Amino acid sequence: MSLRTYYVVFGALLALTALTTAAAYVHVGGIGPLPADAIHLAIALSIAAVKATLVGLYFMHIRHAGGLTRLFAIAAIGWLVILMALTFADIARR
Amino acid sequence: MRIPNPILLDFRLVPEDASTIAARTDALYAFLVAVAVFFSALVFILVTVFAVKYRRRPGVKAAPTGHGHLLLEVTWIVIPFILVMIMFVWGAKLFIRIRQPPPDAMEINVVARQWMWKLQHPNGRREINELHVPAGVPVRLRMVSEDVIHSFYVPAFRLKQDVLPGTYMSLWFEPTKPGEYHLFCAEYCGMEHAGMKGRVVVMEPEEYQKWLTAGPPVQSMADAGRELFVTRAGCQSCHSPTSGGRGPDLAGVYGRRRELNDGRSVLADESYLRESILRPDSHLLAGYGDRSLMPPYLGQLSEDDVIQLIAYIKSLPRNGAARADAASVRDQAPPAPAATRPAES
Amino acid sequence: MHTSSTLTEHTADRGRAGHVPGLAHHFDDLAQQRQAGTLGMWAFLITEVMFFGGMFTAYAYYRYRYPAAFAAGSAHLDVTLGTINTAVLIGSSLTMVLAVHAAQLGRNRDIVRFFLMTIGLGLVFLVIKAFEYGHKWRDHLVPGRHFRWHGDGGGGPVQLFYSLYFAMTGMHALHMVIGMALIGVLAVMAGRGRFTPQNHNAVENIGLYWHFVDVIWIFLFPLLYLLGVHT
Amino acid sequence: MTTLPYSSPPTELNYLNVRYTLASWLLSVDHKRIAILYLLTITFFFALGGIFAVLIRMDLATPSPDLVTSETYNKLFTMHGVAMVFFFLIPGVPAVFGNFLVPMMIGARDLAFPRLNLLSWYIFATGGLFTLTSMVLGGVDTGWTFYTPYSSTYANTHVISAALGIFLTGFSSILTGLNFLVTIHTMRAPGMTWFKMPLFIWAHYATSIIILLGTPVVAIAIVLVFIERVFRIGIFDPALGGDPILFQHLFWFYSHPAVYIMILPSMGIVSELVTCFSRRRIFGYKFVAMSSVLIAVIGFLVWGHHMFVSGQGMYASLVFSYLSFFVAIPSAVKVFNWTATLYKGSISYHAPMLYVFGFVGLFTIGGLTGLFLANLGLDVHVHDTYFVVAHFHYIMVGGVIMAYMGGLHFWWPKMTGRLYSEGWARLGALIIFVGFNLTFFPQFLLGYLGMPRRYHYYPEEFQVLNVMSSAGATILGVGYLIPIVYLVWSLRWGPVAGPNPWGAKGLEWQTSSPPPTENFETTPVVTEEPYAYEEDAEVAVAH
Ligand code: HEA
Ligand code: HEA
Ligand code: HEC
Ligand code: CUA
Ligand SMILES: [Cu+2]
Repeated sequence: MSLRTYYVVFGALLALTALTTAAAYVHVGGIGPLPADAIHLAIALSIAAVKATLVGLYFMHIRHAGGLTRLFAIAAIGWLVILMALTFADIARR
Repeated sequence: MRIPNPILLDFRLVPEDASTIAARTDALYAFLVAVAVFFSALVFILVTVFAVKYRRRPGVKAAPTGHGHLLLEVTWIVIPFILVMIMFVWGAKLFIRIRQPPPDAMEINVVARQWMWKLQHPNGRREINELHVPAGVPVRLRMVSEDVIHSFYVPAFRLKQDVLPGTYMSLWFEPTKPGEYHLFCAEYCGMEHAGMKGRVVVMEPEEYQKWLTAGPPVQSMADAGRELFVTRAGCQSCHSPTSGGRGPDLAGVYGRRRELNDGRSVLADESYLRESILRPDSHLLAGYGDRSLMPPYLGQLSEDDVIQLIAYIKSLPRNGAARADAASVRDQAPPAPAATRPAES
Repeated sequence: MHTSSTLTEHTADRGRAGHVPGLAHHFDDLAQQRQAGTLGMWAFLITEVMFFGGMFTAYAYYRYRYPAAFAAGSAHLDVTLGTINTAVLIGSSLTMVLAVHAAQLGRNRDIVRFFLMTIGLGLVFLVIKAFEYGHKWRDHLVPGRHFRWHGDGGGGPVQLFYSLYFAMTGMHALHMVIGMALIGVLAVMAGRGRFTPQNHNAVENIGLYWHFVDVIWIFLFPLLYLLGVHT
Repeated sequence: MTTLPYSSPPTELNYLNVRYTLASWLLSVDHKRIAILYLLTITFFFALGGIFAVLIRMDLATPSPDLVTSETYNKLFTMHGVAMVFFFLIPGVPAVFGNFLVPMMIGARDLAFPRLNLLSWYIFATGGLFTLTSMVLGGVDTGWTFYTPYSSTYANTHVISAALGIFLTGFSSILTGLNFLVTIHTMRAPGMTWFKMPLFIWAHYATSIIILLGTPVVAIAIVLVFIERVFRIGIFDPALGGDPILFQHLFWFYSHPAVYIMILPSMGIVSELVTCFSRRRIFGYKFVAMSSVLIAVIGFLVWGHHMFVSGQGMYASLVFSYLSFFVAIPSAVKVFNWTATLYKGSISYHAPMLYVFGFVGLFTIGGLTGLFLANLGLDVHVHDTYFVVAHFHYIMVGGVIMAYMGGLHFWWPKMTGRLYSEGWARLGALIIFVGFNLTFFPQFLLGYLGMPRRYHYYPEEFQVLNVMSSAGATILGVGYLIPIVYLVWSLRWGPVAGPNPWGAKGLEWQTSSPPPTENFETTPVVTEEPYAYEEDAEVAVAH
């Protein structure tokens, strides 16, 4: 991967950091049944996910890695989802 | 209870059956035993027969396996699958029944601690490691622990429920047969876990009534709660029509949906009341600002106290108007809370 | 939790291998050895995801249950320092990826340079973190007997927030310290000219590790710091 | 059975006789030597756990608390569970047979990361020492499940060092799993495609997945308990609004899949043995292989079945129960395929095969009673009673240890170069089988009658069954001593085994016994499917 890509990704990451901090200060109202908190959380997590994806794809070279590496990365996320989803199946509906 | 008797004639395979659930559990058990025996026997017999019939003999070669047999594979996937689905549905139905107390159940409070059970009947009568209940009447236990996790277990009822610190757990049953049954603590809770046992005494309803009122007169739970409310705990100073509406009127709160200031709405059940008393900030009522005026009572009140306060709050008439003193001052409530409590009606 | 073995496995076995320098005896060729190394590192990162995942689950649960307390607790964190630290860590990821790039070209001098920059930025991060911890201690926000809370949300659940804050950032910091130590070791090896375009697995693996630590922070930052600012 | 006279030790250089110094063992990166290190360590913990078990059973022979105090009793079952689960059964098959055989079966010279492998043994030993320390200092009494708030706040025994020990073995287990995963992916011999791999390898592959994805979660759960206890920082503390059930979720997220860490490798053993001793290709290879992977995956979705009465929500309990039943299907597939493999085979009754018979029968009973527990309505009654104790001993002792013993006998000639005494071995297997059933079958009845587990003393009506169980345990204990004696004996006086005493087909049998350090003189090339027994003209077996 070229050096330029690295610098571009770096810039994007910094910009996103600024964006996420700024977004936290913006006052949003609730949308429908969603309270403002949830909206902030959704924004913050989406930005974080984009950042993590950038780091993964370009800095960790998943973009150019084999299928197995991708499978591993997906498995990690998938199992985290299992852990959280089934735990919440309990606590959200006690 | 049976006299312990090591003679095989007395050998029982299931415990006594003394609740409306027990026979259902036993029926399910019988079904599962049948499935288990069938499959174990199948596997045992096949293995034995093959092992004998196809034992190694000089000059006799094994027949080739070939490449499997799809139909067989499907068969032994599908048949167990059907069976387990039956098991699931049956078990789930029973479980849902176990988890849904009839609305008219009589309530008894259970406080567990290392290593004893403290029980209290609505009329205030207390007992330790013994529970007297009438036959034929549904009973709901409201249980909480003062320390670690315990578990309330009555084999003759086929019922058990863990008792946690910090939250109310409930368990209901309807005893069917007068008698004495084991009460065990089934969750390991420290040194004398094995000693944390007692008896459940199921009595004919009339006898139970007699038993209830026997002994020294006691204050009912709600009365004890009122006393606490007014005097020692000092709730009255805010939660009373005369306190200028510093705190909400508690009459009829139980069983209603409450609007919280973070936008959620929750059902005011016993756990909610408990949290509201011990940790008012954990669900703040809408319209009362960002911080509760109410002091947290965590550490000030014992689990017993809280249970009595709740009994009192629950005893307040649901309709505020029914309480003469409350009704007269109802509109004096501060406008802010009233305006932001749309769910109350 | 980490060992240098993962990283130096192949390289350290040199000498025993027949003709190919840097090839361990039990591998057929460098490609196989490299594939194994990369795969091993990714497998290890999976375990790391699950390790932090347990804490993220606890966080999600308690936040769901005590939103007000979590917002109140979070409001006492320093967003400015948090943002600066995020930038610092992203910067260290950049220098790390440049080190890996240098390794791919076999430029050992550059590897050393970028490694030192990475360690430097890591240190900056930790120093800032230490200041933040110090403030928390001063403000009685370190959970335990010392803890005092006079704000909103209720003392208990706010303490839960801080318990998780310290557990998560502490575990993250520990990972950084270990990472920096390993980078130090590899920097020495690079200083001796050990890496070639064919054989620089260890550098790539430490890179993966470091980026992973960065990714964890990318999630920690909004979840811990930004949750309280808009309330 | 022919008994050869004392024969001189093999003269070629092998992994055992290359060097004799202690350092050459303790610093060895040879997977075979590390396997032996593990074998010795876990045997020690098995004996330790067994001694605790014997004490438990002695105490329970009478209803009254007579042999030991309640506090000691609680420590006994805790340390029994901890030693057996974390220091014997979880490392058990993978760290001994997996370490020894995974590289050989796929035709590799070693595991991918030999030093990491040695490190994992050191971490394991260190973890063991921590746990032993806590035992020597006075023991732990939390139960092997470490439920909070008892473990974090109320217990005043040595929880901290025990927890640290378990954390460390978890880490060691992760390194082992990682090593297997990478090795299986990258180091298979030419021609060994995925579906030409022995089922033992599939089993270890699936096990590695579980180890990697599950262990870190219990590690963090333990770390959190640890800091809660040491620094009084509450994370599960109900006084602060924390939830003890969260700990249970994190614990069982690992510890349920962990039961498959124990059973899958031993299922792998059974697949190897059942084919060899019935001289037949495995029936339904792909189904058996895939069922391992399926068990590993579905195994992660069912942990809440340990929490039906814990206060877990009803909705979640329904989901967990439903999913639990799905695990039964791939297990059923395995059992039926093994049975079908016997059909029209040429079956011999060597000791390893006797253990296989034991495994299949006892695992079936253990597994089927697992369905009783997965059943919501019924579990309310039998949860935390001896029914559960019987269930898991049927699987772990009747299943896993049977397969472990089978594997030990099967690969003993490969590992040591010597044959054990077949007659004694059959006798031992028989005694173990009888003793086992006598010990644990009565516990099913006890459980349904309502006897809670972890009880130091109990109402008198439970005595008859308890006495039976204690009597059985004595027989079982003797049964385990017999193999120790004749196996050790065989090391010196056993006949020389030769490379392939069983006429078995795996790659591990194509090299000398004991194998040379590099396993194979030349990298083998695989052309056949595994278990190609049917091509053999005539069977030639040593005994
Ligand atoms: C190696 C260990 C091991 C294994 C493999 C299993 C396998 C299974 N276990 Fe077990 N279990 C434990 C070890 C194990 N368990 C331990 C240690 C505990 C107690 C922990 C503690 O609290 O201390 C426990 C507790 C436990 C509980 C909690 C009980 C309670 O505390 O209330 C439950 C509940 O669902 C359960 C279920 C199952 C099921 C459904 C399987 C299934 O995987 C079984 C599948 C197998 C079969 C079904 C048999 C083969 C099938 C056939 C022959 C075909 C016929 C099949 C059908 C009709 C379907 N187990
Ligand atoms: C791998 C797992 C494993 C194994 C193999 C065993 C083996 C045995 N277990 Fe264990 N058991 C557990 C895992 C295991 N157990 C777990 C997880 C618990 C739950 C703990 C808890 O509640 O927290 C438990 C609990 C448990 C209980 C319940 C205690 C209670 O709830 O109060 C009982 C009671 O009978 C019991 C009995 C036995 C017996 C008789 C054996 C026998 O099979 C043991 C036979 C072995 C021997 C008798 C040793 C043989 C001798 C040697 C090897 C030689 C030694 C000598 C030298 C050379 C020095 N076990
Ligand atoms: C200093 C004043 C004060 C005292 C003393 C006080 N409360 Fe409160 N209480 C409040 C206020 C204000 C609220 C509403 C804000 C909130 O939800 O915390 C409240 C709310 C409640 C609620 C939730 C009611 C609802 O409508 O959902 C309950 C239940 C309650 N209090 C019970 C008690 C009990 C029992 C005591 C005594 C042990 C007590 N309070 C003492 C001020 C007080
Ligand atoms: Cu209380 Cu066990
Ligand atoms: Cu389980």
